[in-house]
Amino acid sequence: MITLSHYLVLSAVLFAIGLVGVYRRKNLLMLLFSTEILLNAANVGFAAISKFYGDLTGQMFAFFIVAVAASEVAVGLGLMIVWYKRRGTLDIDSMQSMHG
Amino acid sequence: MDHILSVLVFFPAIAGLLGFVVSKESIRAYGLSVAAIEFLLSLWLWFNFDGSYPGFQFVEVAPLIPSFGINWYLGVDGISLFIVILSTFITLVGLIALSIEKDLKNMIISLLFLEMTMVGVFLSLDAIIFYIFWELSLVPMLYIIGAWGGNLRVYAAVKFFLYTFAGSLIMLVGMLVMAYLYHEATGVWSFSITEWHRLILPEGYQYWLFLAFFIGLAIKVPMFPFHTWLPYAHGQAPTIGSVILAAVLLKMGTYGMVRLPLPMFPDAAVHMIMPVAVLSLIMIIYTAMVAYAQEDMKQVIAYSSISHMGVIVLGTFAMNPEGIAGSIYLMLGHGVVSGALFMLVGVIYDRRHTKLMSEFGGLAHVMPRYATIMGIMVMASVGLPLTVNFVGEFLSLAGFYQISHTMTILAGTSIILGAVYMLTLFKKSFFGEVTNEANKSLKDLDGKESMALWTLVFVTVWLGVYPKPVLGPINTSVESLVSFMHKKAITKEAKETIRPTVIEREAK
Amino acid sequence: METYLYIALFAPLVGSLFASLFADKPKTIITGLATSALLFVSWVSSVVLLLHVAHGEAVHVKMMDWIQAGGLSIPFGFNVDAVTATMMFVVTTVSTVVHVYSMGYMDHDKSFNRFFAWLSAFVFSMMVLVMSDNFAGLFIGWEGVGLCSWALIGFWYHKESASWAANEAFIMNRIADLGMLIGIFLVYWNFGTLQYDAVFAQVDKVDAGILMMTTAFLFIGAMGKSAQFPLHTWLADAMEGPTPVSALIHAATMVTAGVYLVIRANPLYSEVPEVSLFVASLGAFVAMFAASMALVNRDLKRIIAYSTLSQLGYMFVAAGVGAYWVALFHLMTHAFFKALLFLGAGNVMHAMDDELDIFKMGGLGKTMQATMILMTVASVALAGIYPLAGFFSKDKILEAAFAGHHYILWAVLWITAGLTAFYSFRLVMLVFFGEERYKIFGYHPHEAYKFMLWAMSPLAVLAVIAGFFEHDFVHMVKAVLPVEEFHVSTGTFWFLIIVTQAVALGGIAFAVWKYSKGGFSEKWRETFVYKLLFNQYYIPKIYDEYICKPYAELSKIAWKELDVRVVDATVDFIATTIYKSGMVSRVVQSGNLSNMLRWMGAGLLILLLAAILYSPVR
Amino acid sequence: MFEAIAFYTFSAITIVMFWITVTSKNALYAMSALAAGMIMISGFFFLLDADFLGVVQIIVYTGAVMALYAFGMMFFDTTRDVKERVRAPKLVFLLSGMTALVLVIALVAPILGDHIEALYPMKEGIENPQAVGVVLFTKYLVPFEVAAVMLLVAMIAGIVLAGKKMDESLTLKVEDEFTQKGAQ
Amino acid sequence: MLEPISVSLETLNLSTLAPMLVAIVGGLGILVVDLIKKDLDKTLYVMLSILVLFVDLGAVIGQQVGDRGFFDVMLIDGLAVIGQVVILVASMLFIPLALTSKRFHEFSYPEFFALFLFMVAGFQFMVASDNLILIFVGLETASLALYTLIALHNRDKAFEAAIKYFVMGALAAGFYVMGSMIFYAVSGSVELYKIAEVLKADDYANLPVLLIGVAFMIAALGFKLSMVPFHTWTPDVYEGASASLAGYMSVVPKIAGFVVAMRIFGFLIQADVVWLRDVLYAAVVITMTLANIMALVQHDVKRMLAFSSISHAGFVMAAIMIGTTQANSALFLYWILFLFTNLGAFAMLWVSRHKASIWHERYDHPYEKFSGMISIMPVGAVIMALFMLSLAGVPPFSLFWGKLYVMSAAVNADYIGLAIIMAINSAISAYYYLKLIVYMFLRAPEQNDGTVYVQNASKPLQTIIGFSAFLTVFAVFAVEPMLQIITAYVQASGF
Repeated sequence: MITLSHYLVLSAVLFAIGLVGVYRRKNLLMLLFSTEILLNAANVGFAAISKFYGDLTGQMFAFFIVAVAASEVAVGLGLMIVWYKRRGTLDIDSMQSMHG
Repeated sequence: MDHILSVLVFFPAIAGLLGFVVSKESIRAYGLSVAAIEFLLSLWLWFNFDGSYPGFQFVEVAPLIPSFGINWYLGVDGISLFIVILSTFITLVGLIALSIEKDLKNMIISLLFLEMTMVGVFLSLDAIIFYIFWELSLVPMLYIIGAWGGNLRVYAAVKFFLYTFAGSLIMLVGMLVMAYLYHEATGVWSFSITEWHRLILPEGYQYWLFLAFFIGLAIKVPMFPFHTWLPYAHGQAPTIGSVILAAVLLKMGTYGMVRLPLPMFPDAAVHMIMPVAVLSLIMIIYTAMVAYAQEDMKQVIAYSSISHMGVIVLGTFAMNPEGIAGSIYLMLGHGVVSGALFMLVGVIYDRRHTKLMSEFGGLAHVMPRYATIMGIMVMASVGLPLTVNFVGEFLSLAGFYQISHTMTILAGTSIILGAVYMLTLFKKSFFGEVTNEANKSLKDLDGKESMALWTLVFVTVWLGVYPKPVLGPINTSVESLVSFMHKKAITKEAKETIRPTVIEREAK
Repeated sequence: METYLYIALFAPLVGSLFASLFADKPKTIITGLATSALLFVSWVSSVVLLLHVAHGEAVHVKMMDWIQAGGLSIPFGFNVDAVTATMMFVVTTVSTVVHVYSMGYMDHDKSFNRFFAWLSAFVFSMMVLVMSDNFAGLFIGWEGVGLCSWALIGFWYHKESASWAANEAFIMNRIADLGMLIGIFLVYWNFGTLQYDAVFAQVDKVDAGILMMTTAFLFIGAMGKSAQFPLHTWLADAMEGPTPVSALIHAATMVTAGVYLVIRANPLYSEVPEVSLFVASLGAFVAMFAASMALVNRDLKRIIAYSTLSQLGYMFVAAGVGAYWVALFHLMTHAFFKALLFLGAGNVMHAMDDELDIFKMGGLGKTMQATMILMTVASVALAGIYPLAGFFSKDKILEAAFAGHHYILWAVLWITAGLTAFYSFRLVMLVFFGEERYKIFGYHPHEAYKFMLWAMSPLAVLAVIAGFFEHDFVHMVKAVLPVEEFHVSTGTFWFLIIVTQAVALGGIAFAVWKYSKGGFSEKWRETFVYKLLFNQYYIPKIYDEYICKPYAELSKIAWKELDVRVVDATVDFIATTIYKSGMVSRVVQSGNLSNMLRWMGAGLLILLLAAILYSPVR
Repeated sequence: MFEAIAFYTFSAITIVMFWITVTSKNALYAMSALAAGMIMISGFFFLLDADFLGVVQIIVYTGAVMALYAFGMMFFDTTRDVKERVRAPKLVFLLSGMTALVLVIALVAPILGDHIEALYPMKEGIENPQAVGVVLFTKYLVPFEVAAVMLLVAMIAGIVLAGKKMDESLTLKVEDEFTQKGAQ
Repeated sequence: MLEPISVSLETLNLSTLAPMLVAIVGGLGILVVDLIKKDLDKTLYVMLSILVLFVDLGAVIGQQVGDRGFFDVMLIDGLAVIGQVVILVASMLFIPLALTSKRFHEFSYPEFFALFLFMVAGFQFMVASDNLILIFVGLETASLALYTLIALHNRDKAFEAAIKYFVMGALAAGFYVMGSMIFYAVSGSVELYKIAEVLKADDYANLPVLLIGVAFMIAALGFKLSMVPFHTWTPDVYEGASASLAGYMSVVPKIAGFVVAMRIFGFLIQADVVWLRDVLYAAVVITMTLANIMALVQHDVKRMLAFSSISHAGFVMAAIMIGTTQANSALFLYWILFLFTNLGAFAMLWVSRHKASIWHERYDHPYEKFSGMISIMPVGAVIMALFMLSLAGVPPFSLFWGKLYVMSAAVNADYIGLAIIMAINSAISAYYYLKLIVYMFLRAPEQNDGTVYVQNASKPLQTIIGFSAFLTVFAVFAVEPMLQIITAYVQASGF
């Protein structure tokens, strides 16, 4: 019997995988991938809770998260393009002009 | 003149603002006239002051933040009246003797703002208003020290600012707690000091609050071990800065002690007499020794200030009318005398650009008038009778004698040690032959310096010979303060320690 | 009478202020004349007052309130009774003489005007001291004379030794003043007032222990001003001042202030025999102690200074044994002959171009006959030979000591009387008689101005005749001081006189005999005793080594080590620590996005850990 | 039973795919794995009766987002292996591992839901997209519109940032250069 | 089958939506204007934006406090109204800063102004709802616009700033959704009032799980409010963005964040969740202190102000932690006062902005730049000093009253220790503000050229600075009325 906890744990695991990506990725694009994973992890959770409570709100939230994710991609890609045009790299180690 | 106090507070500030418009050439005259008018206003205040009434006079109340109990609340009693006059007087005299040429306009405007803050501190009866002026006074002083000072001026100025600022923030917390407790007790928000006085707190609260207030005030005084900002500030400040710092700003601390923690927390204050007295003794003896070791004339006087402030604090904590009245009188005395001394050092600094005693010697030959005034002030500083300092010192020590015999003897060493460093200073710089070529052609005091200094000499002697017109009102207010504290005290110990003479007299 | 009182009091002040107007101007004789004249006026007033109070009627005025705070009320009040009047008489007499004398003595000094300003100021302070009707007023005068003494000792401030001596005198006096101040506080808190009459009226109401403390602390004050051991060193050094100053301040008036205080406070002292005994013992000790130092000193003025010290000891003995009137009497006679002695010494110094070593003098009597006579008279008076003034007073002291069964005191004083006679005549012999050694050093001595000698003459006359007024004096002071008859049998009385006279004459004779033959041998100077005495028992050195230097050293440490390195460094340490921790925590801000993300993750992790590990009850 | 098998299968695949996404050196692999993982997630949605969401997931992610990424990747020329110097890799795993652990510990326990009532209950007989549509256009109309604005913002942002006008920076140009330009 | 939907317009309460609609329509309008005619001057857009904001403000003020609208998604309580007023006033003060005399890249885009208005609308949605979904969407709208606005400054540092902000924002968004998910899991709702009800009915049985959600929420909001250690973006982003935008960022997103934080944490704190209280206590103290000590060692004024604004945010977060009415009112009072002062300070930097790096290769506003300003430009120096003193909390300048009130709130809620920490932090912070004053007043100028500080100054900028300075000095007279209004509003919304 798959319970809510199963899904939540899955969600947590996916979230953690996303975190791994966020922490270790140096390429901006890949970093963006990882953040997508984070959002999707939550989506699974929402959908599951929604199902187990028989409530549609969770699905709503997931829906909006998808929308947000899409918007983020657009803005993120825009920023990356500008940066890439300037610097020719997407490595985040290249952006350390501000520190201290 | 219903709003004389507000006028007194804001007149210099408004004049300072208008001063931006005045041309550079006439700014000096402008500053002098403003200071003179302000001084005359304060004299007018004295003239109209009823010396036999112990409470606050010329009271002004206007709501500022009524929902939080903050009011524009001014008033003057015998305790504050003369310190206000001292502030305006010293500003005037300092302006007369001002010898700075660089950025004179900025200097004078800063001084006028400083005057506002000084007067404000002594007149305000609302804790927040008090705090505002208290903090605000740091700003012009910071500028004066930092912009016209010596080599280490920035360090000194910042140290001065931060040290005092940090201390007073602790005091602010104390004020907030006090307001809270007042609110708990009465259901009304109030920052009025006179209202706070009426609040009787349990002992436990009193200690902490006392401590909070005391730390803030002690740094300003400055009490050992919070005193180290002072030598720097004095050492680096220009003459006018030192004069005002020593004469008035330090008094804010001791004035605050009389005004805030003592009547608010009489029981805690009584319990704290011993620790405070020990600190004062350290101040008196230790700083006197440090003063003796100094090589720089100004530093000697700076440390001597600390030593004298120790006597003032001691007098305050005598908790009897003699001691408190004496300490207030000594505040005035020390204001005049140390102001004069710093001014005197400034005179020689203007001529030689050094303050090291080893550079001088035999100045009495070349500058006899200067030496005379210096001599008078040195003697006043060591507390010779018939000078203003004696009256204060005598009363402070006499007052404290009631508390402790041994400690008074120790504190009394100030008259010995004071003589030691002051006379050494005088001997090193003024006696002997003129050895340094550069000193042979020094000019004696010029007109404006003489005028300023002789005025101070006059005040020094006058207040030493005939203190009554000043001491009378002080005494009236202090006596009522002490009997108030007596009545308010809740512990037996405090009731016994705070013995108002009025009651004793009536008992007889 | 009040007018006379005010005139007597303020005439010197007026003179002083007048002279000070000319302080930085070149010499004008007018200052000298004016001050002298005003002092004469003051003297006249004093005499009038003296005659007035001789009938036992005190004059009391209250000029104005001075300090009024809490229960403390101090007026500027003046009270002239017999004691005060005597003191006033002494002060004005001596000072008038000294003023006139100084016009000659300070003739060539460029700070002539300043001198008179200070001198008159001193007289004013002294008058305040003696005339005040309360302890605080006394203290004003007390400090005032200290100030003037400081200024006058350091009159020639270009001399290092003079300015040093001035400061020493001031600081030593301050030490004692602290005791005095504490005494005053004790009086205030126990009697509730500082007025003499009010205080003395309630002596019996106050606890004996308190009374003992009070009198002891007051006496500490007296010890300083009267240069009693161990605060005596300043007096000898004070001889750096101009000689008239020494005559006026350090012989006749200021140094006797301590004695005056004890006399004035006699109702207190007579209640506490322990303290009184201590006073007497210390007096006797100092009398002998100072006399012993005078025996070997080579400095003309210092010898006289030590003799002053010694005589002050006598006065304290008298006061200590309860014979207050005798003390006052000796104070008066001593003032006359000691001032005379000093002024004579001034003449000698003038003649010798400020040379002070008596071994460089000798045979001056030929050129300075008048001075020689005056000084010899004074010395005889000092030695206490009948019928000069010294005899009457000193003899009474010995008698009082004996009558009080203080035989040891008596013995000490008796020996001292011999020593006194010896060193006085040692001085006279070495200066005025014998070989004219000054010629070797190329001095050309000359007699002082005539008017100076005339000025001295009143003192000489008084030194001779003052003793005969003993009975009038006793009659006069009876109203104020306890005058008890000493219970000694007539036999004892005469025995004492004879013994005393014998030892004094013996001393004189020995001195004359010894020094007419050229004095002691050189070997004497090698002995330990000589060195000990000559170096003043090494006391100045001890003070210097064990008090002054350590204090200076300690001060340096307090400043450089404690204040700068500990207190200030702590403050700075706190500040720099905060600042440095800022530098350290900058690591967080590496600017690397990856790190920033990890910080966020770390923050989250901490919060999550807190969520499961830290769970206080809700 | 079917549910369990599906759940575990999907979970396994999703985890593996995402793991590849975050660890792969090849951007193309990473992207493909991400797309695969997204599809798997839509599988969960279907499994959880959120058909609408599942469809949206496939369309938006695997359709739009992945297309955008692919587009970007071509632009960035990251088809080759990406070089990444990962500093302190242990820290990465420590942080994320611990986070995972804590989350798992906290979420394993069943959640008590006594007082939870569904505000917008799924009703029998109503298809999921229908139900979602009703809620979306009543209750969540405002967020929906805001999301539209958000997408507009994102669009403008993308256009503006990627536009040609950004190639020349007015911010860095000193004022003189403008005047020179005007003079020409 | 589905029941037919019937909704009456009255129950929708459309007026609750009016302010945001104004902003959005305004933004669209600007886009349309641009479509119709290219290359219109920026002044037009600035003025249009101000007008739109003005109308927006009018709509906000006209709102009925206590209303819910649109199926209870919108919540117009006191917090929402004050929050929106602060946002709008700050925006109105900010947007004229575009009227510089130098040309900057971002202002050449009409889209800049459109995005700006959308962003404002996003923030307004954030504060005007207690629905986690709407908050999230509003937040993202605003954030995405903000990233773009930063990047539009068009220089390397601006991009770097935008990217850093963006990536970290994405992570924070992840935290937010996880937090929301857990909230949803324990309560079955995403509406805060509902969540509160459910939790209370449960008697907080799911507290351990809830705390996990709260932790995520703290992290997510901590990022917005730049709480340590989620603050790392702040200095870099402020440094990279233009000074005016940095000033804006230090005020507006944070007030939105505060309102959300107040809503989310408020009920938990009122329900006495000790854990949250303690954690926030620690976070507040660390934020204040660490930001302060890092600000001490900065070389650039803008960066220093960035750290200082972190510290100020920490200070204010304390109010949320305390959670009394007084504290919550204090928060708004503080932030309104901070608005004028900080925006003024950043505007001063903006006015003195150079295009070339004369002073330092990296920094636009190193301390050295301001050396001896008093002798070159006395009025400017005095005004800047006023702002610095105010930020340091020297009475009677504006922020003192805020600090006073927050500290008083702490004291009244028995957090005397916290009040003392606040006091000590104020003292530490005085050092770095003073540093600038020292440079301006106590040092000799390095370059004696009167135009150094007025590179960018135009009349509107000067007006704004003057206005801010005026309010900074005479804040004391504004405190009482503000306090009345704020307390009334805060009390009305049950905090």
